[in-house]
Amino acid sequence: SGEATDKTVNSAAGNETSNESSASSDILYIGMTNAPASFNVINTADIAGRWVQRFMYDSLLTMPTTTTFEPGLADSFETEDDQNFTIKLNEKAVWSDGTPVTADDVVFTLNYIANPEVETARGTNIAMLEGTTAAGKLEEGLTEIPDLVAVDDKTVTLKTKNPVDPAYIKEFLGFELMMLPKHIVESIPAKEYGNSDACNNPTVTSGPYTFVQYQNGSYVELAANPDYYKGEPELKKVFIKIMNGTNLVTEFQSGGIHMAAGGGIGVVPVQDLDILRNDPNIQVDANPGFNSQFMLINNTKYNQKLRQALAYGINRQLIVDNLLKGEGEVLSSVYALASPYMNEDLKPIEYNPEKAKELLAESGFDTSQEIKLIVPIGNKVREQSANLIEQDLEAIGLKVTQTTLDFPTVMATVKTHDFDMCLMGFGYTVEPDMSTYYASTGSMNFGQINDAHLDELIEKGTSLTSFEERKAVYDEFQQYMQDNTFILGLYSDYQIAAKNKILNGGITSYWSGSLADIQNWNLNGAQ
Amino acid sequence: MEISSKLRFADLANNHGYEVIENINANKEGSYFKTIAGRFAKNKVAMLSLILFILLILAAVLAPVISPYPPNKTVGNFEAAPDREFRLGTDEIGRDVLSRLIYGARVSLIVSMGSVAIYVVIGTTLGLISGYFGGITDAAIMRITEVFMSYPYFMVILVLVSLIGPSIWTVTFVLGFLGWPPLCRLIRGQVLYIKTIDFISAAKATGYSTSSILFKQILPNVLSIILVNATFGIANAILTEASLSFLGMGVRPPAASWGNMLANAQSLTVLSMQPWRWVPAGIIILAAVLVVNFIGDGLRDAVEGETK
Amino acid sequence: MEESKILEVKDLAISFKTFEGEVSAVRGVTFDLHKGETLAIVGESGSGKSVSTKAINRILPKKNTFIKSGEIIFEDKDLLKISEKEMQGIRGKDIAMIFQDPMTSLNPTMKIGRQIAESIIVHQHENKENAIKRAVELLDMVGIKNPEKSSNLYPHQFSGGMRQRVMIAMALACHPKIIIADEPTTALDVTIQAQILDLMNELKDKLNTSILFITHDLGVVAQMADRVAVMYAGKIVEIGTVDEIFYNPQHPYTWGLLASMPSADIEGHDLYNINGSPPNLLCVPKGDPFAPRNEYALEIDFEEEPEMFKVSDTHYAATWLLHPNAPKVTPPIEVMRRREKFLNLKMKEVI
Amino acid sequence: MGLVQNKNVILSVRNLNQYYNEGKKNEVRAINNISFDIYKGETLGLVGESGSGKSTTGRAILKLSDITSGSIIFDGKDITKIDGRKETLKFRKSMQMIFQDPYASLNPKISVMDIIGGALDVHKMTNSRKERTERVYELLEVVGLSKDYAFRYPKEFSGGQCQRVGIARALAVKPDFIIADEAISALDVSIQAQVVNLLKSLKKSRDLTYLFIAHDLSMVKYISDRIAVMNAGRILELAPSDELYRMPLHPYTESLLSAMPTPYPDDERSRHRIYYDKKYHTYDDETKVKLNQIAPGHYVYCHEDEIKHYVKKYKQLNK
Amino acid sequence: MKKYIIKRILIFIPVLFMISIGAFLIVNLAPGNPVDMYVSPDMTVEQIQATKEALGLNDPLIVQYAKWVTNIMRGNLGFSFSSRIPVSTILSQRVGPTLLLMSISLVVAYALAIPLGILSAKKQNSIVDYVVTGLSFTGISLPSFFLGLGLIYVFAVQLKWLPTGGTKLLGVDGGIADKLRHLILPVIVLATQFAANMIRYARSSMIDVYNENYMRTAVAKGLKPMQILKDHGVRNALIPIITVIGADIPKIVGGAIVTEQIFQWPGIGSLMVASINSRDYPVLMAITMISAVAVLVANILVDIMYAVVDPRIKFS
Ligand SMILES: Nc1ncnc2c1ncn2[C@@H]1O[C@H](COP(=O)(O)OP(=O)(O)OP(=O)(O)O)[C@@H](O)[C@H]1O
Ligand SMILES: Nc1ncnc2c1ncn2[C@@H]1O[C@H](COP(=O)(O)OP(=O)(O)OP(=O)(O)O)[C@@H](O)[C@H]1O
Ligand SMILES: [Mg+2]
Ligand SMILES: [Mg+2]
Ligand code: NI
Repeated sequence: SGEATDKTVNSAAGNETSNESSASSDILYIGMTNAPASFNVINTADIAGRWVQRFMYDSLLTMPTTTTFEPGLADSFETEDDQNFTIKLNEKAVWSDGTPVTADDVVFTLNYIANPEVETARGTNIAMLEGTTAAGKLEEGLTEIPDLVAVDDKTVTLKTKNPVDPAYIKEFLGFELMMLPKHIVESIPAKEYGNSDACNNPTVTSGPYTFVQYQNGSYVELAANPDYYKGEPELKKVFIKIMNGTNLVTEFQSGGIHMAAGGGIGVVPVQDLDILRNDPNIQVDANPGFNSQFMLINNTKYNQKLRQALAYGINRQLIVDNLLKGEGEVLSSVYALASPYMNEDLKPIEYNPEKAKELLAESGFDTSQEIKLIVPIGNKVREQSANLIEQDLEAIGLKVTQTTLDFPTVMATVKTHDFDMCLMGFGYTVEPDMSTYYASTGSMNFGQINDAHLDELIEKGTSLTSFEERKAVYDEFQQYMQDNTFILGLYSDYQIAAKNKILNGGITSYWSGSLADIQNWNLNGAQ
Repeated sequence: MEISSKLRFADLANNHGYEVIENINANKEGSYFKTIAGRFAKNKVAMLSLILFILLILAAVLAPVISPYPPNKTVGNFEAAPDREFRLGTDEIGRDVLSRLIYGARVSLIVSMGSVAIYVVIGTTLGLISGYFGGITDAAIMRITEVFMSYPYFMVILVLVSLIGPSIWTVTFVLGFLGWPPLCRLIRGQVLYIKTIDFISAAKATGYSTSSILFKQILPNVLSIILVNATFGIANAILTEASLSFLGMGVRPPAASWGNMLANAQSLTVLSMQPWRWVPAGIIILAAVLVVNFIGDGLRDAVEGETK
Repeated sequence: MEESKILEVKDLAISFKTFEGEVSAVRGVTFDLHKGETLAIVGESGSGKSVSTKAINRILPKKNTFIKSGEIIFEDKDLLKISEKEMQGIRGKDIAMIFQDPMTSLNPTMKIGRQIAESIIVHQHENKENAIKRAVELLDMVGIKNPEKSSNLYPHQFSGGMRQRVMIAMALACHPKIIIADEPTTALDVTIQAQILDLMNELKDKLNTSILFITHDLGVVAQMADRVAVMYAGKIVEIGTVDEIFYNPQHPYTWGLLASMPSADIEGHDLYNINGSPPNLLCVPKGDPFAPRNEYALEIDFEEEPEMFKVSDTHYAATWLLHPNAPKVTPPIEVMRRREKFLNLKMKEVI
Repeated sequence: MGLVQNKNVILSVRNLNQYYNEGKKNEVRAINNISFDIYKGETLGLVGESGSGKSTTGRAILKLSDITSGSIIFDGKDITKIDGRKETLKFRKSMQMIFQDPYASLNPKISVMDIIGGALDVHKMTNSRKERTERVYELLEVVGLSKDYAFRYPKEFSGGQCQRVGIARALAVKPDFIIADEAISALDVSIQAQVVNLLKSLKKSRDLTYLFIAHDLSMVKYISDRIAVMNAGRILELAPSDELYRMPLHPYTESLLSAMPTPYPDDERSRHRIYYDKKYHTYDDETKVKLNQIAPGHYVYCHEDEIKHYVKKYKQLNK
Repeated sequence: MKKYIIKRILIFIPVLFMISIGAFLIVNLAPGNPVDMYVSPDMTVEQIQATKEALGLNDPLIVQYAKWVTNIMRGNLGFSFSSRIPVSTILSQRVGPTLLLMSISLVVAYALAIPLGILSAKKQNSIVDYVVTGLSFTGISLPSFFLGLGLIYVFAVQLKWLPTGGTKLLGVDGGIADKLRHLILPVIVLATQFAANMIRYARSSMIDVYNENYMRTAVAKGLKPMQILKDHGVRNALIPIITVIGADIPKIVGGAIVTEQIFQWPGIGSLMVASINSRDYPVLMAITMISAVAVLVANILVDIMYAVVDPRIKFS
């Protein structure tokens, strides 16, 4: 369209590959493969939704890398005893309606989450605070969280049940929770917040961008917040377009998007990655990430020897080399590559079918039994890997049949433990505690792992507060996990960050924290 | 030529002229089916199609004998272009495309032919009944088609499969039992006016039972519509099977079908740079559908005595 | 007489391809039609009457029809050679046709009035309104009651006879030079039939229209025709003026036809009929196809088809019986009776 | 001649009405309160204006349409009460129709072999495929068609050939009663003669009964024992056939007969016709108008007051 | 006729009711639980229970259905499980694009297919016929994901003539021309599918009509081939064509799933897939009901069209 190209004339992006969409140099177009389910900051489980929320809502802290915290709404987040924390809020921080962000807002948000009436998915983020249950709800008889105090307009103090690793509370409470505007939310009945306009079409937010509109399933439109306390963002508008993986490639090539959302919600299909790599305008980075693929094993059916046999018997390197095109690594144990707690000394079990056969024989497993391998649909590489895994297992003498199922069905199946083996991907956090997945009581312990020593290690890991002490415990934990192969880590794919080179900014190595400096992003990058 | 000498009265009892005719009859005394087969054989396109179709079925049946490699095993490099060893190249995990194509015929042919056969039977029967009887019967059947046409297809399939369990027969039956409403309505539409033509009255007067009127008198007149619907149904079923397999019903993954071979190749890179991964499957589907279409046409022409 | 010829069919031969083989439906038909004359074609059913007349208008199914030979000269043009476009201008305007099967020959989804009006619009360049008005007049002319209302009905609401009249109205619409009427009155009762025949005669007298009239009703032939052609097995076996055919028939098949009709004194007895079945045109036997059914067949009939023998300037018949050396035969009584009448007629003329 | 000795009524129609589009603006009273009987073994000719309801009458008798009112008793049974496959089959076997339109009444997608063979199958009249084929050939020959045509389709036939297939189909099941709706009008005279002879001989040998609908009055006269004349949904006159020709009473009948063409060109040139004036059957008070007997077996549709007039006319003609 | 339509519309209600019961069962019988889709791994069992409670999933099915029906009667379609946005809001954003895309595709498809089918019938067994036949079979054998991807690759990526997807330019106002440019490729893909189907029906139906005697009558009248086709042929061939159209219209709801996804078209189809994947019952129910209404309306229209087109068919 003529009109659009006129606007291109002055723009730095005026090269022939960028067509109409990159017309204006202050509009950022992002491609995302998952549609955001909702903008409810206290009750969203989906990553896409939470990622979009970050544009609009601020958390107390930002987290540019896995180990560093920087000020967000909070200028500081201090403790002396690992139990009592003092949070000082930014003086300039205001809500987009002009009201200052105050200590009351913070206290309100935390209490709101703890309120039994309020439906939330974020209970766990405050469950370390005194006066809350394991689910993060107020203990019986309480009406608000004790020791959570707004000392003055811009200072909050709070206290945890036990001493905690500061990094843990900073990540969970400081970084993962986004703050709600009290003056807006308090007037809405607690049960109806999720359905309210204030939640779904948020107008009062504190982040770098304000919400303009969400066209369901199509795009989210955001506008720069001129009053942002870190300074008005350079990119005046952001459009987050929803598309499928293949379209990320075509949109990159046609100039329709500047970056892919990355992180599991905007990933360029690995088989098409070369197309982008060969495109001079596009920059593709691959970083270790937190998303990993596993094979769940039903521990009640398969003993340690057999599980180990699986580890030896599956040629995981082949999967990484061919299906992932080398864009990932074989997992040594359960921690993802990007985790600071990763046990660097632990090497993955090498592919060794002979060893596998030996172990299999030792395990006493009746190989005439049919093993049902459940494969959730939706991840092409994983589906293909299942075919290789099946061949490998048959090569060592097992009988495998695959069943592909859609995700809800897979969930229903693994929850009832009605499976033998199942491929599944997990996206971990920096915090190394994995009790939900592997503790015998964990809600996501689909493989029915029940090992006293493991429980003990998990327990120990959470009770410590310094990184070094914890790392030692978790190193052992990883070793133990590998030795027993309660679950078989297959591979961890690299986080692919793809962007047009004109974009200064974009996804960084720690994906969740990528938006920390979004106000400084611009489209004046090199061509 | 001596005309005059033959200007004598002939002996009519000795009918010279009829000998030749008797000869023609001798050829035709054969059964009705022979007649039709004979006519069909005269249609070159149809015959060629029939031969191809038989070859296709033979290939499916003899897959273990004729396919160069096991279909589900990694036997070569990943995504390798066709060469002497792998005539049609290999797929994303190094399986031989040709062998998969041959084995895929089994699934695709069973599913497509099976499901189309089922829904043609249901759709035709209900369509005939609906159009012919009219009134309440018609209304009731039409409402049922509406109900069937309203549900989200995949949802229904999901439920059915969770109830029956996945297998290629399930796909066949599910596609068969869900696919009939459009055909039913098409046939009903035709029957609505065919039944006003006098030959239906004539059939009634002859004493044909209602079912014979439906299946012996009206059916031949809606055959062309059924054929169109069925040939397209076959293409559809082959492709739908692929998406169903993705949902976990139908063929279990390593097994090949033409549809899932195509669906697996669904990527920009494959489309633009690895034609061997989708062109053969695409062509064989097209060929199968065309072949079925020409056989159908030929058969109809033979039954209806149409000459080309 | 030559110059008044409007249509000349020469040696027309047509076959159809079927699965059984080639059906030779018309095997060399030659006749001409003069301006203002009515030529009736009678003959065995299946003898190719409809096919040869359809050929004139070129409306045989393209798919399996082969015109093997022949010329159809209309106004100095060979209709078999001119372009389809030129033919369109002739159909309906110069040569109109009334089809044998009125039930299926009308478009079931178009109102009667419009179907008649259509050709008026095309050939006479009338506007729609006037054309419909004309159509209503025509309906009235062919004796349809309530023509105004009827023109708004659809064919299925009409009885067989009414549809036939619609077909007739349609053919008359553009005052064609030739009307080919293929059994136009078979579905009509005699009063309406008489009315229609009068109408056609009127038109013929007024506009000098020529009519090619196919019928099985010899009464109608007697009433309408100037000349008569008798067809058998794809050929014309006898042709002559109406009096010549009715009172001095020469071909044994014509004899059979005339004798087959119920007459006053026949009551209680079987009707005379020609034995045997008509020949199969799939494989026309050697010789005269009528021979096997012909009581008067000569030996040569089984070997050679007879040529057309001239009886008078206007009368020809294809039978070996007319060969000067052929034995003399006595036709059926009914024919003898007719011959007597013929002699009387001639006498009258002479006197 | 003409009167039937055996006076067994096989079909009795009483006060039959058949309306199309009943109650709507475009209501057509195709049959308007007609009554008549047909005796076993006789031929009743039905002539009349086209569109007068002849075919409709035939269809009603054959139970092809749901009649509006009235009763039709065939062989002692009310046909509307016929129910069940067995009874229906019996009824169908005993009554057949030859349809007026040879093309429309043949299924275009079925070969002649199966059109006729189908009828045989329905009534299980043959035991083997071979016998069936033989029988079809036989029937084709009976109606004057070459058996080589057996595998052809209706569109490959001329009108008359189609009509003959229709006749063969009706004859195939050996019915007792045949409704022949313009059965022979599409045939050439020699085949007409053949078919008529056949119908007649069947009538004699198998005691067949016919309702013979036709326009060709000479043929109707030849074949019928009695003739009914219809006009506008009513029977105007019903009489033994030679009587009707000799002594037509109703003016419509007179006009019909006067329009009957003869195969004598010279006569035709000098014929004069009687025109029928419609006012004869437009009566103000319909209740007093009905089919009245004027002489034994001779009925005329008229007003009570007109009876005298007709009786007088009858006597005059009967000299 | 009016009476007939009213009658049909009255039958609507019980039928919709039936459909809704069936749909409710199907939706609820599908394996998998919506709550699983809306919880994050770190939620505890109690939290999950609370979510379940909040969604009303703990009630017996009958109660859930009754609630749903009463809400529907009040015109309340409920809230989406996953986004908690009113279903009506979601639908209002999704129905428009779908209707636009589908209606244009159908019109384009029919505008091409019906003439082509008729042409193919007219020239039966000629080269033209074989080409058209071949095209239509290719159209049906070519899955839309391939066609779509191929078109994007050629026209958007290589030639850069057309946008890769979406309904319009974001951030700049491109006007109607821009919207049309965005429609071209998805319309081609969808129209191909519909047209491929229609061509065959139009052809077969037209062939039947060409064999009818009244077509011969029309020729004998001296009408031009076009006129014969238009006034005599097409109308009589319409019955199957109308039926096919009637069967196509309901596909507005679920017929464009793949196309919508390939072209980032925010329509009902992709919403349905997303809702199935997240077992979003209220949205699924709403979509089913929309699809049911589409089916019912299409069928009424078809039946009325039958009677309009063919006077022999009566309303009953
Ligand atoms: N489409 C066709 N295919 C094959 N044979 C045909 C076709 N049309 C006509 N015939 C054959 O051609 C011959 C002549 O048919 P035509 O219709 O001219 O007869 P006709 O003289 O008009 O007879 P009728 O008086 O019964 O109408 C018949 O034997 C018929 O079977
Ligand atoms: N389906 C119908 N709908 C409306 N009117 C009809 C219908 N069928 C027949 N009619 C009308 O009923 C009347 C009687 O028709 P019928 O066919 O019985 O006449 P017919 O006496 O057999 O005439 P013909 O000698 O011309 O065949 C006619 O006026 C006709 O228009
Ligand atoms: Mg004819
Ligand atoms: Mg009639
Ligand atoms: Ni996943």
